[in-house]
Amino acid sequence: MAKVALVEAVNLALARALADDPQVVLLGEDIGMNGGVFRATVGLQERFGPNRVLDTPLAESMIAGLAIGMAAMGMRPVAEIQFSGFIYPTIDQMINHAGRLRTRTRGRLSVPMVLRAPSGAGIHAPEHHSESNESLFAHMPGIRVVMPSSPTRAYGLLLAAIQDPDPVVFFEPTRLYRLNKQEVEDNGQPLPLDTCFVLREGHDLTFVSWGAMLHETLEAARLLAETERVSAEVIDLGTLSPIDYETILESVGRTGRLVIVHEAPRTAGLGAEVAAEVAERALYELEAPIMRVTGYDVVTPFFKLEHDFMPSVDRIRRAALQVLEP
Amino acid sequence: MAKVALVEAVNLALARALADDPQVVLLGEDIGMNGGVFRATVGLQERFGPNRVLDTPLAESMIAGLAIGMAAMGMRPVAEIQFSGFIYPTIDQMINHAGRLRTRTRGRLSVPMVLRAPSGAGIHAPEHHSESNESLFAHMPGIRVVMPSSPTRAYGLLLAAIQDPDPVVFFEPTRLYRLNKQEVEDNGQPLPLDTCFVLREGHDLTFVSWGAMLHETLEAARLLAETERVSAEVIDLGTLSPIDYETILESVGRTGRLVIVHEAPRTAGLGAEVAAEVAERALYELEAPIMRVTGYDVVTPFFKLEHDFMPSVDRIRRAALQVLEP
Amino acid sequence: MSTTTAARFEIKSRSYLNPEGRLVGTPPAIVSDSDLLKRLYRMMVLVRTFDSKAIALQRTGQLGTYASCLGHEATHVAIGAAMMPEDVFFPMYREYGTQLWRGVHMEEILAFWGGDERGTAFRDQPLDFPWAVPIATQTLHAAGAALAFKLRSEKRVAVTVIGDGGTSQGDFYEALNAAGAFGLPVVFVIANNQWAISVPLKAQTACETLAQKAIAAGLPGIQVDGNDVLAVYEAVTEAVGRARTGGGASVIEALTYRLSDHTTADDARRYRSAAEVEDAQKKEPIGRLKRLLTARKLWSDEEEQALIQDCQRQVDAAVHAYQALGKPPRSDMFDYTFAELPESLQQERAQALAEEGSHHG
Amino acid sequence: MSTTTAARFEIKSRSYLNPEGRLVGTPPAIVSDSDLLKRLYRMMVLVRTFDSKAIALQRTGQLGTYASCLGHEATHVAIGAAMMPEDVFFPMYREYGTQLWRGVHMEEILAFWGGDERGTAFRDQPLDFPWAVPIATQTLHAAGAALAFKLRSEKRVAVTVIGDGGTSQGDFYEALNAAGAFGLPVVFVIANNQWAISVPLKAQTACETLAQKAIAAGLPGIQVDGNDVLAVYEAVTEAVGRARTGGGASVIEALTYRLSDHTTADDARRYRSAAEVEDAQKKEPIGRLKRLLTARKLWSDEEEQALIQDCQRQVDAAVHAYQALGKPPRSDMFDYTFAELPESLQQERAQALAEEGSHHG
Ligand SMILES: Cc1ncc(C[n+]2csc(CCOP(=O)(O)OP(=O)(O)O)c2C)c(N)n1
Ligand SMILES: Cc1ncc(C[n+]2csc(CCOP(=O)(O)OP(=O)(O)O)c2C)c(N)n1
Ligand SMILES: [Mg+2]
Ligand SMILES: [Mg+2]
Repeated sequence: MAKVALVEAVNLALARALADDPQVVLLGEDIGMNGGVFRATVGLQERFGPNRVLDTPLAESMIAGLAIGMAAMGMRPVAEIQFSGFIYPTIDQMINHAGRLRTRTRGRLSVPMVLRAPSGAGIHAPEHHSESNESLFAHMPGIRVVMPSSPTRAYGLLLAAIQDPDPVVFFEPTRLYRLNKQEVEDNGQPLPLDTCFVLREGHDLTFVSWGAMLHETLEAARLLAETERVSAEVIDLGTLSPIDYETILESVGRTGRLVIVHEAPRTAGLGAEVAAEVAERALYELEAPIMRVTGYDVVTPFFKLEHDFMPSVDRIRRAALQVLEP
Repeated sequence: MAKVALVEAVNLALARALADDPQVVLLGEDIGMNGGVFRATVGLQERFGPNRVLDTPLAESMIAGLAIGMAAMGMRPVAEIQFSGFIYPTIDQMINHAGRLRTRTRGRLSVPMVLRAPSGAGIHAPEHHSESNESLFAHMPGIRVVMPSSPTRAYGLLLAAIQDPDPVVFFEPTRLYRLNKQEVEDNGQPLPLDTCFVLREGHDLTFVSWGAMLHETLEAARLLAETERVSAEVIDLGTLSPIDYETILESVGRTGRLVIVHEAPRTAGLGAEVAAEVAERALYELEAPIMRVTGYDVVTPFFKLEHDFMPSVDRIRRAALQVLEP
Repeated sequence: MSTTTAARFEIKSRSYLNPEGRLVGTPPAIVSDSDLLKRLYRMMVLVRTFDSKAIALQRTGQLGTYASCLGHEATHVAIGAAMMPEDVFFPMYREYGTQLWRGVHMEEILAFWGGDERGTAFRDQPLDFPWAVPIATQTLHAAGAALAFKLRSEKRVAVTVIGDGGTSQGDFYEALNAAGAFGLPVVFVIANNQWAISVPLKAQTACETLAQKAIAAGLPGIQVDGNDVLAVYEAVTEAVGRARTGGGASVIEALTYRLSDHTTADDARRYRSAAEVEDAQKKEPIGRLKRLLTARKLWSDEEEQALIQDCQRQVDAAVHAYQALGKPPRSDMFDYTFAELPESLQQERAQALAEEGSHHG
Repeated sequence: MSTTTAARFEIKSRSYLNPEGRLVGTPPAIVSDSDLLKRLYRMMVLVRTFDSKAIALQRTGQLGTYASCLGHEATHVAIGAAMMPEDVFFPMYREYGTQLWRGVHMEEILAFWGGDERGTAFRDQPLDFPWAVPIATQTLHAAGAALAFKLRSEKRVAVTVIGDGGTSQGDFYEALNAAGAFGLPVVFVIANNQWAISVPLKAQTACETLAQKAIAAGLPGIQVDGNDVLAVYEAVTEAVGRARTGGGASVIEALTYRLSDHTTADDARRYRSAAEVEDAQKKEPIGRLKRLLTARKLWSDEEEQALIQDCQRQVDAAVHAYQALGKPPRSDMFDYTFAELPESLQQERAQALAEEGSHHG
């Protein structure tokens, strides 16, 4: 079992899906001979041929629209959006069609597609390459939104997304693409899309986060344990919509404290959703305000300031200490 | 002073802006000789000429993109999107450009445009004509989002939006277009974009809502007073982003109870934002869980079921009673 | 040489059956297929009967907003006739002629405009897409389906219709370009009815023809008289045939006219002259086909009477079926959102049903 | 008649200065403007000097990802020269030649690619748009600006550049169509460098030329040798002049070649052959202009030496200015979001600054 980085785990899952199901087809810009600008599809066109791994013309609405048509005809298209800031032209097709073809044909047609897209800042990328926009998609009925935070979860969740009978938007945190390696068994096993992942158990407070921010969140939890003797539970949302609230509520029920961490701007970010639901369903269990540690409500800055924008370990730690104040 | 409906108040404000500022130009589909499919621009092309009120080709990304170019050159374009479900192709231009031209030119260029769009269900309209998508825009930095709930506020807030030096997305609740008339003084006075409106004072609980749902919310508040002797405060958000939290926090500080009502689907709807912020900043003042009464997380159904989708007076009333339970 | 010619293009225009119902030039083979001509005629009359009934239903509060197809019958019906059953149709919102030909039921169309999703179930037409209200989005689905056919080596064709207004949308152009780049079996029919609600063609684009949009994607484009069922049938048959045999995509501009208001929510008198409509009325498609049939002794007054009665009967039956539909169960709103209802939606569903049970909705 | 011709189109292609630096055919007037020719040459050399320095900075970790303009110099510089100061330029991301001509500073370009918004302030060029990374979006801004000029009766022109890949985007087509429909003073230059990252032109579209995209909008389209500064200058001058005098929009396809990797983050050897690049190298634009100048005795070795030194000096100065920039204040992130900072952002700003003050960021 080889140690692989997240981007390699994505590649493994794609290869596995291509091998297992002839209806799986990858499409996107520069994913073929070039292997994708992040190298997520490297070697796949060579191995599976140009009829399974397609370079498309440069048009994102087209990529989404083609995938919808293909999926409705029984294929399992896995479309790649090249950088996070270029996913917006797909929104019309995703919300007006992908998420509703099943309901607007009474189940006659469906859209088992996956839209893969990079997400987040922190890699010194040019303008528009560092956005976090998961909350826009989480608001769309009929669409699942998934974001892995480790190679293992990238592998299992991507396989699950491809096998899922409904559209899935699959965000890949670019900052994690090569950050850490993990042993990933290429066994074709999907991970469930209806559950959060508890990455660290604890009893003093609950962190909920997703994607790359789990890196800082886990580090903050480690520091809190080490220097403050605080035992923090860390939950990886994994599937961002629909959300598995059972796990979160169970945890907050035990800890009484909740800090949500995400990179996207604060206002109407997905952290609000988690906070709101907990404030409705577990208010009496809360021993402190629910805090959100998030990107600011500003345009993701060019990279000289990107680390000033993203929540730091220290901001997370301090929020935790704040909710722990007696 | 004539009594006018909301759609007529929009028309008055547009006429006033056209008359007062030669840089104001309206553009959109069918807004000229036809006067707009909802009649919001009726008579304006006749009065101000085809160089001030422009019928465009049928393309929404184009409408937003043209408006951005015009605004950057010093005009004040007011663009109309014809129905709520067709605003999605503007998102790329709005988030990637309108909301950030100021920051990505260090203030050298700016985008004083308004994107007007209908919002919401309840008028027996065809598919895709009944969506509520304000939360997507509220998540965009650099953009103001406004939704009036009465003719007076439509008039004053639209004038403010047009005068604002930054982009404003202005949602008009179609269900209110002709529902009630109000005396509106055509005095050219804008209303502030940085404050909520308290539509009814109360001390037992706080309702926060916006747009057409205020109709049901006010009715619920009336019923609660009448039949349950409950005194409910009703706050109209008015400007949905950035939100004026002072008014809300002050109210919740007094009432200790908050019910948020909106028509859009629940998950990642803007109600989550309001709930989250209150759960962070006023948790200790809360005497009951924060409740959200919202549309369900489903595709807005065709009109036979639209009233099953939208929060009813009864659902709102019952939520209020629930948070009032001892 | 300093200036050379890099490329040359020509857009041809075809018409065989003139407004008077007389044949001009060398008509296509279909003209001798009397059976097909009569089937086309019958369907055109049926769809027009249906159309006026639907408008009447709307006017009397029994239907929501409805988009009439008055004047488009030849274009729509010919498309249906030129397609094979295994092909897939991607409509905009007024191609009832195509849909009826392909097995969609009139009561399904009524249900759609009556605010009832059950109209999209197409019980006898499992393949075709439902109506696409967001203009031009369907053209990409057609290209995507065609891509699936091509990748799976299926000899099937995707056919889509778009309006003159729709050709201004980026999605339309992206679909054309994809169809060209991938060599896809897809046919784009532009139903150019001269108006996009209140916007006349000349305000929509500076193009002389809409067929020339094809040139921007390297596709063949042709213009036909969209009120001439022979010309439309021939052009679509050719294009579908070419697509099926690996010849790639094409664009057909069918010149027609929207004789009705845009929808029942529209009042076209606000923006166009009665004279223009009257003029267009003279070129409408059904009369001219009837004149041809009559002149060729293929059609009698008795047949006409019988047909009218038959159409009326079919339409009445559809209206009854539609009216008997009632309201769908509230649970329907949830049950088609995902293949399997996620936990959070199960809770919302249970709550919604419980509330329905309690005395107010 | 059953078949007629509805429309005919022709795409012309122009080239005057061949790769050997010899004039072919009847060259345009600019050929006798020695001063201008020399200015164009100087700028082309400056931009190439800048370009190779920028790549070196990136390779040594002193700059972020950078998009080289190697090979595009004639197209970019000629556009700048053909525009008037009051016109407005809407670039994509590699048109440094145009930008330098119009007063953007090299250190501003470096700041942009160095992750610093201050590079977009264009202290001596208040009108032009900043780089547009989301492909094709800028073409709509250009059309919008042109609409503003037209409505205000200003004799100004918007000029925008897009790549071959960019022509597949719906926004591009919507911009063209709007420009046609409104008769706008805008010029669309397609810098066809044959590649969109790894996607070759033939996979991008089935079109023989990209100039023919104009036909879909009813606009004139022309192809020019984009490595021939005379041809580009003539075509853009004509188009800008026509636009300025009410003649509407046009499309110019400039045929060139991306001699570099797509950006410094790319490795073009993965997807294209060395032979192809070598071949293209022979047609690059600077050598051929130098050969013309030399043959016409307008240019000497001494001038060349002086120019190279001068360019080096200017570039070095720019690099120093860039390196001296440092990090912008954290508050900058907030201060340009709105004209006036709303209450909620004031709070976030205060918090962010307070946290910066405390020992960890
Ligand atoms: C994306 C989008 N924008 C706007 C509308 C509203 N709308 C419905 S039909 C129509 C005009 C369509 O004209 P055309 O394409 O010519 O088709 P026709 O109705 O004439 O058949 C408009 C603007 C829509 N349905 N979708
Ligand atoms: C909307 C969008 N999609 C994808 C990208 C990523 N991307 C950057 S440049 C590029 C290729 C552009 O090719 P072309 O238009 O030919 O311009 P060139 O770089 O060759 O000058 C791509 C796909 C982007 N910047 N914007
Ligand atoms: Mg039309
Ligand atoms: Mg290119």
